[in-house]
Amino acid sequence: KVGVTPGPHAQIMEKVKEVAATKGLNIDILEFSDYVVPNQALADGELDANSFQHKPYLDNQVADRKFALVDVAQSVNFPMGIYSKKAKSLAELKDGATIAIPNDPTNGGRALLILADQGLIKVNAAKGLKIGPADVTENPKKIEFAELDAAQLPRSLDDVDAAVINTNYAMEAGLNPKTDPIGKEGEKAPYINIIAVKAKDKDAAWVKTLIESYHSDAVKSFVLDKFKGAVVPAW
Amino acid sequence: MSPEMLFNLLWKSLAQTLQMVAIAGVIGSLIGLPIGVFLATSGKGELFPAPATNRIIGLVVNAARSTPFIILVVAIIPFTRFVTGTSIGTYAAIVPLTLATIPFFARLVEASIREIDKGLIEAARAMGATPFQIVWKVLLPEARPSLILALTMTLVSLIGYSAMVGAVGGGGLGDLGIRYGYQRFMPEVMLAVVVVLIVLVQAVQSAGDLAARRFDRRSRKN
Amino acid sequence: MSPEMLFNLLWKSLAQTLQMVAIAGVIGSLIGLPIGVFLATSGKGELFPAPATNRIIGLVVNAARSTPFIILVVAIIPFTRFVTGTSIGTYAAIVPLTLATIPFFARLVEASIREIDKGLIEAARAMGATPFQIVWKVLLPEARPSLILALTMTLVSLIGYSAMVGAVGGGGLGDLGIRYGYQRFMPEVMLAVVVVLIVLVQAVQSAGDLAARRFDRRSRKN
Amino acid sequence: MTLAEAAASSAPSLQAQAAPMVAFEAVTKRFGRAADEAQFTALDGVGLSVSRGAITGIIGRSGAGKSTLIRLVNGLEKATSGNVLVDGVEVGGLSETGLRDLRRQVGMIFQHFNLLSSRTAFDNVALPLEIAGLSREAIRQKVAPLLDLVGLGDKADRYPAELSGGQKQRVGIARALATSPKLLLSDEATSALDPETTHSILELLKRINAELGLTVLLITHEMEVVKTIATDVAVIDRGRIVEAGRTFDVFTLPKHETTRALLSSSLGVKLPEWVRSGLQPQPLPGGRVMVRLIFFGATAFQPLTARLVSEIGTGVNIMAGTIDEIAGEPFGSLVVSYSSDTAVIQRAEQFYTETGLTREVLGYVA
Amino acid sequence: MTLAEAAASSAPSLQAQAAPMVAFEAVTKRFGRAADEAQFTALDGVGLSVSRGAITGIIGRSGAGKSTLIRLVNGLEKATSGNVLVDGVEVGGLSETGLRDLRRQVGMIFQHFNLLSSRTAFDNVALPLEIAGLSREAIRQKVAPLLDLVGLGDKADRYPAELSGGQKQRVGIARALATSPKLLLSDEATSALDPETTHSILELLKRINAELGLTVLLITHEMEVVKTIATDVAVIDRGRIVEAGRTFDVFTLPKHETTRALLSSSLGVKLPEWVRSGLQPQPLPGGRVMVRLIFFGATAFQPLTARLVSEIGTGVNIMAGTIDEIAGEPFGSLVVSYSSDTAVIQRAEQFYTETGLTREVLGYVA
Ligand SMILES: Nc1ncnc2c1ncn2[C@@H]1O[C@H](COP(=O)(O)OP(=O)(O)OP(=O)(O)O)[C@@H](O)[C@H]1O
Ligand SMILES: Nc1ncnc2c1ncn2[C@@H]1O[C@H](COP(=O)(O)OP(=O)(O)OP(=O)(O)O)[C@@H](O)[C@H]1O
Ligand SMILES: [Mg+2]
Ligand SMILES: [Mg+2]
Repeated sequence: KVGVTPGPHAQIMEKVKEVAATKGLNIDILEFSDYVVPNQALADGELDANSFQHKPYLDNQVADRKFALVDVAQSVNFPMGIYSKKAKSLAELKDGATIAIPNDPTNGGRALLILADQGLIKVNAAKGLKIGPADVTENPKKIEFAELDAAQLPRSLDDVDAAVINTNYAMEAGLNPKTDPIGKEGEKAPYINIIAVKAKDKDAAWVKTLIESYHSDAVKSFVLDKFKGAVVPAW
Repeated sequence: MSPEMLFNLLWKSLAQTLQMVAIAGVIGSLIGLPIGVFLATSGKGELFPAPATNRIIGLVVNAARSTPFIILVVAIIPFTRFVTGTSIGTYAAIVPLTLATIPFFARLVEASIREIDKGLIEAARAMGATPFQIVWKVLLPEARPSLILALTMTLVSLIGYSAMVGAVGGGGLGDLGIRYGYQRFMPEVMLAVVVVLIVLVQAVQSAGDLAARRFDRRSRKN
Repeated sequence: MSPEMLFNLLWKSLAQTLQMVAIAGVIGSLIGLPIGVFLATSGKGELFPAPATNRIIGLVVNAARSTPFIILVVAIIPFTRFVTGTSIGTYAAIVPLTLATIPFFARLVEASIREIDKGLIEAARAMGATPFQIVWKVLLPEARPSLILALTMTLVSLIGYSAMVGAVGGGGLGDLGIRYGYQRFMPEVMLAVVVVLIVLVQAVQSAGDLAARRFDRRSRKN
Repeated sequence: MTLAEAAASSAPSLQAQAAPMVAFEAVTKRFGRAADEAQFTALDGVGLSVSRGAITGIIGRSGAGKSTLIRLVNGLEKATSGNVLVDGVEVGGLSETGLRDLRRQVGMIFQHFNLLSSRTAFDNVALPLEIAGLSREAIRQKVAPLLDLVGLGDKADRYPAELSGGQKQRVGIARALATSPKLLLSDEATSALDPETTHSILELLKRINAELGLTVLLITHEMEVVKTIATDVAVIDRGRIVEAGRTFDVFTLPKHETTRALLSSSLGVKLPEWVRSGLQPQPLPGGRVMVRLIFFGATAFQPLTARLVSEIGTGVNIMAGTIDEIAGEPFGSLVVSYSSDTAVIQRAEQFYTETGLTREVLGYVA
Repeated sequence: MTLAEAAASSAPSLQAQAAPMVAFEAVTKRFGRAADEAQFTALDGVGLSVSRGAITGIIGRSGAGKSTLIRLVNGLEKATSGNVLVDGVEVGGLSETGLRDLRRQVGMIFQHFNLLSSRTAFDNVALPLEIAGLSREAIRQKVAPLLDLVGLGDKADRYPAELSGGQKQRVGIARALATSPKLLLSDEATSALDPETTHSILELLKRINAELGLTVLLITHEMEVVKTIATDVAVIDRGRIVEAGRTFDVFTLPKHETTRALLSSSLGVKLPEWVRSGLQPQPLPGGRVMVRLIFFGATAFQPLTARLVSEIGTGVNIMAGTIDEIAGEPFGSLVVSYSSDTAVIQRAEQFYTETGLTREVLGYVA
């Protein structure tokens, strides 16, 4: 049983399932439209693995909720980009501009870090990745943050000056992740998604098969073909 | 997405929705009914006064109604696992749905029961009816049309609520619409889901209206 | 989180919730009321029969009620932008909230109006009252206690719904609880939010109960 | 004759004569769906015409169709077949607007009051005036005196739940009269009232009838009420009008079985149960005959008694006698018994013929 | 005397004598909150005792407090002060369970019927039996004949909305009798019924009273009903019992103003309005006095008339006379007028004293 979130994670896992089947591993996919429940369910033994989060988020959850979970493999990366319908570049952003960011804690923090990377703001480094608008220490342009549902971001472009959007949502909303963004996430970003399992299952045989299936060429070509760069295989 | 796949998805989700709504609806209203009746009849100076208990139950009902659904879902995970053996999937989703149905239906029942002509309760009391008999033989039958409408209202709301159980992998039509239509930007799925939902809700509503009318003996006159 | 920060957050969210609930509640029920009255009175053989229109309005109401809230939010973005100039933020959230309130309240109003003694409508008709006068002078005043309870029910449900407007940055208590308390795992925030919500709902409910009782002139007898 | 049984088929001829306020023409009313086995015929070919300015009592057994009948007049019930004309206008053919105009001129007192629980006594009476669009001030000036008239001046601010049954009924009466209707439909308006209050309400109706020409259609179970106030009366039995005419005529000489049954306890002279139960339908040898005599006009029965005794002989026993008044007309009735001997009976009959006295043989006793 | 005005303060002494079925002891009932200005005193120090097996009529003006009074008996209303004893038990002091036991032995007919709209006529009558826990079969065997008795055998499957006012009332009557209660509280049970149906219902009550010793407390506005069925009567006026006693006594010689007012239209002999209105309180020179004579027993008034004429002279004019029956006891009444000359009046008075006749001066005419 593998827990995923709706969208690319689910779609990729469906492909993985096909591959795994040929290797004698049956995968049961469960979709959760929530970021907490899949870890909880995994820790409780109701799932055997999940694939929806990146490493920093897992670490965070493990620290907060004392889950005995470990990551066993990297899966894919969802680069984020800054999009705008009003400004051609970041420099064009006016003082007091509104920027929309995702309202889930990891993507929200990630978006802020991107903005910090681009020099628009400074954030409290001590807080690491788990930051929110409240942790912005310097905001020379007096930017306002609008925290929205990740899938809602592309839909809000008419109402904000810019939005930090996960590439998959941007693409599915008809944006071009190659040409449209006025700012992109640095390559070094640590937000590569992972496959997590219970600590005790770390070395189980089925985990190996799962990873093999995930890291297969069939899946890779599916990802590249399907998401055209919005989702990048991390292997 | 191929029409066939869409159809399969719709079919499966419809089945899940029906399952969730039916089970949560039945259990939730069976539990909500007595609570609603109690709320309506146990106030000060009412049929069987127990103002303190009334206040407490009212508070619990309000508490259950105030808690955002998703928080409720997570808060009761241990309970859900105790009941269904798991905390994820369609069955598990039924538990928080039922828990959300209970206070909702209870409040509607309360309002229905309050509308009953006090003279009828008095007549039953004058016959020496026990509070239980009054509930069973007077309040519930007399409020039947209005209770049926309350149940209809609850089922429709439940269909709406069931769209939120995606958090625990409950599935169902609403979740399908959100996952595909909203998050994957597939308007055709969204549309298909909404159409099926409208048909479903319309069916529930029509059945409810019809039943309510059938049981309404108060038509005319003098 | 420092208590002071928590307090500020709570305060701001409470203000947002109150704003959303108040505006959506007032506008939604003002529009829902006539729709509900119409649904209750325009059936076949009713006060002012218009079965076709009745069917259509009923369908629209059902459609609005069937659509999962988040899908509704997305579907009406253009309309929201037209009304409030933006599709995000607290004000923008009020539009879908209002739209969700209308059919909900309308159905409750319909049920309330249906409960009114037919003899009273007949008496008014015998006086030569126009349908409008019947609604205004008989149906609404006679249903007042029950309408107040319906409004209470609607406001409480609205508070629940308002937890879902985080998607469009609406803010409010429910969203605060979900984002900080739940997703960022701050149990103290969650608890604080739930407590404030319970107090809020309890206040609405008590006020509603009290008002309903105050306006109920049907107490005893004979 | 102010009230006539308009024959089910030949009704139109009547209309031309008098333009009655209300006319029923071959009206049938069935309840239940047409296809239904359980369909019930509440009114069956009713023909009846109510004159302008008349007070017409409608009497009949419980369930006979009285309420149904008057509910047809203001269109609360639709006739299954036949016509109901009010002021010459077919009610069934009226549009909603037309019906509304009609109804504003027709007051109705309901058997079950139908007061709004959310309005005080005052506001309940004010309702039809509000509907008619009167100003606040005008309403106050109409309602207050009306409440006083029905004896509820001190209960103006009370809600129906705080009123006794009779008080509620009086609010209903005041409400029906508030708009000064030209026609009043009254369904057992005094059944919950004590005799004294009933009397004052009837006086009120009589006065309005006399002063403003109000036409009243009045259902009641109290024959006393009919006698006091009704100029005409119609008797309905199982959905049919079985007798109709001037109250005086119907009450003094009821023709139909049902009328007699209804009147039996309230005819001018009552015989106690123990006398009535001893009556036999056939003469008994050596027994006596019991006869009720009716004479009209405002005279005491003394002279009649004297003459009767002198005609028939001292064997005459006077059982009871009284002078009564029906719809304002006095009449006397006298119950006497005398030998059922053929000779005696012949003498008596001759006396009746000579004097034009109406006599009814009640029965025979030993 | 089967019914007594238990003085507000000295009631206890009565209890010892007879163990009445119902006893009110200085009962006061106020509506509205104690602190409230608008508080209304519906009953004010009522003392009354109802004997076992008696049928007691309660009469009074609309709003006098009748309904409130009988609602105290089965605890639907709580007395503000004073005691209500049923079968020796203080109702106000009963627990819910005790009250329930009491109520199962007390039937009640409501002024407004209070039928369940969701139950057919049959099922409405069955309700108290279901509550008493009878089996389905036993219920059927009780309900069907009861419905027949009240003339609704063919309406068993109808819902209240499909019944006429009187039919609903009869369902209420059948329902109250279903459990064969030992005490029946009846609030205007026949007000919506025609005289004939009323008569049959009263006969039914009388029979149950005679056969099973049912005690009946009966509110009515129809004096005819009281006369026919009530052994005792209590008159209530503005919350106080102003007169109580055997029906025959109260009706033949009413003492209180209110009683007279209520009875005026239904006393044995009625004078037409035109006679009554001409009556003056003071003798007129050369005028006449009008007197009502009451004599008891089952005799015709013939001999009396003859003797009266021979005593007073031919100037006696007999206005009306009848033989009536109150609670089964016959009595005659005769209205006569004669010269208001002192000599004539003296002769007449002497005659009354000798013969023990009761006379009431109605007034004087020219
Ligand atoms: N809840 C109440 N609040 C205030 N006053 C009340 C209330 N209930 C009854 N009353 C008053 O008490 C008085 C007695 O009422 P009750 O119903 O006993 O009268 P009743 O004798 O039965 O009259 P009726 O013959 O008209 O039925 C009335 O004047 C009524 O207005
Ligand atoms: N909706 C209905 N469905 C079936 N039968 C009905 C309906 N309404 C009335 N009836 C029947 O029609 C008959 C006449 O009813 P209606 O109310 O006119 O009687 P009524 O003469 O006013 O009697 P009452 O004096 O008892 O009020 C009754 O036998 C009643 O049962
Ligand atoms: Mg009727
Ligand atoms: Mg009463």
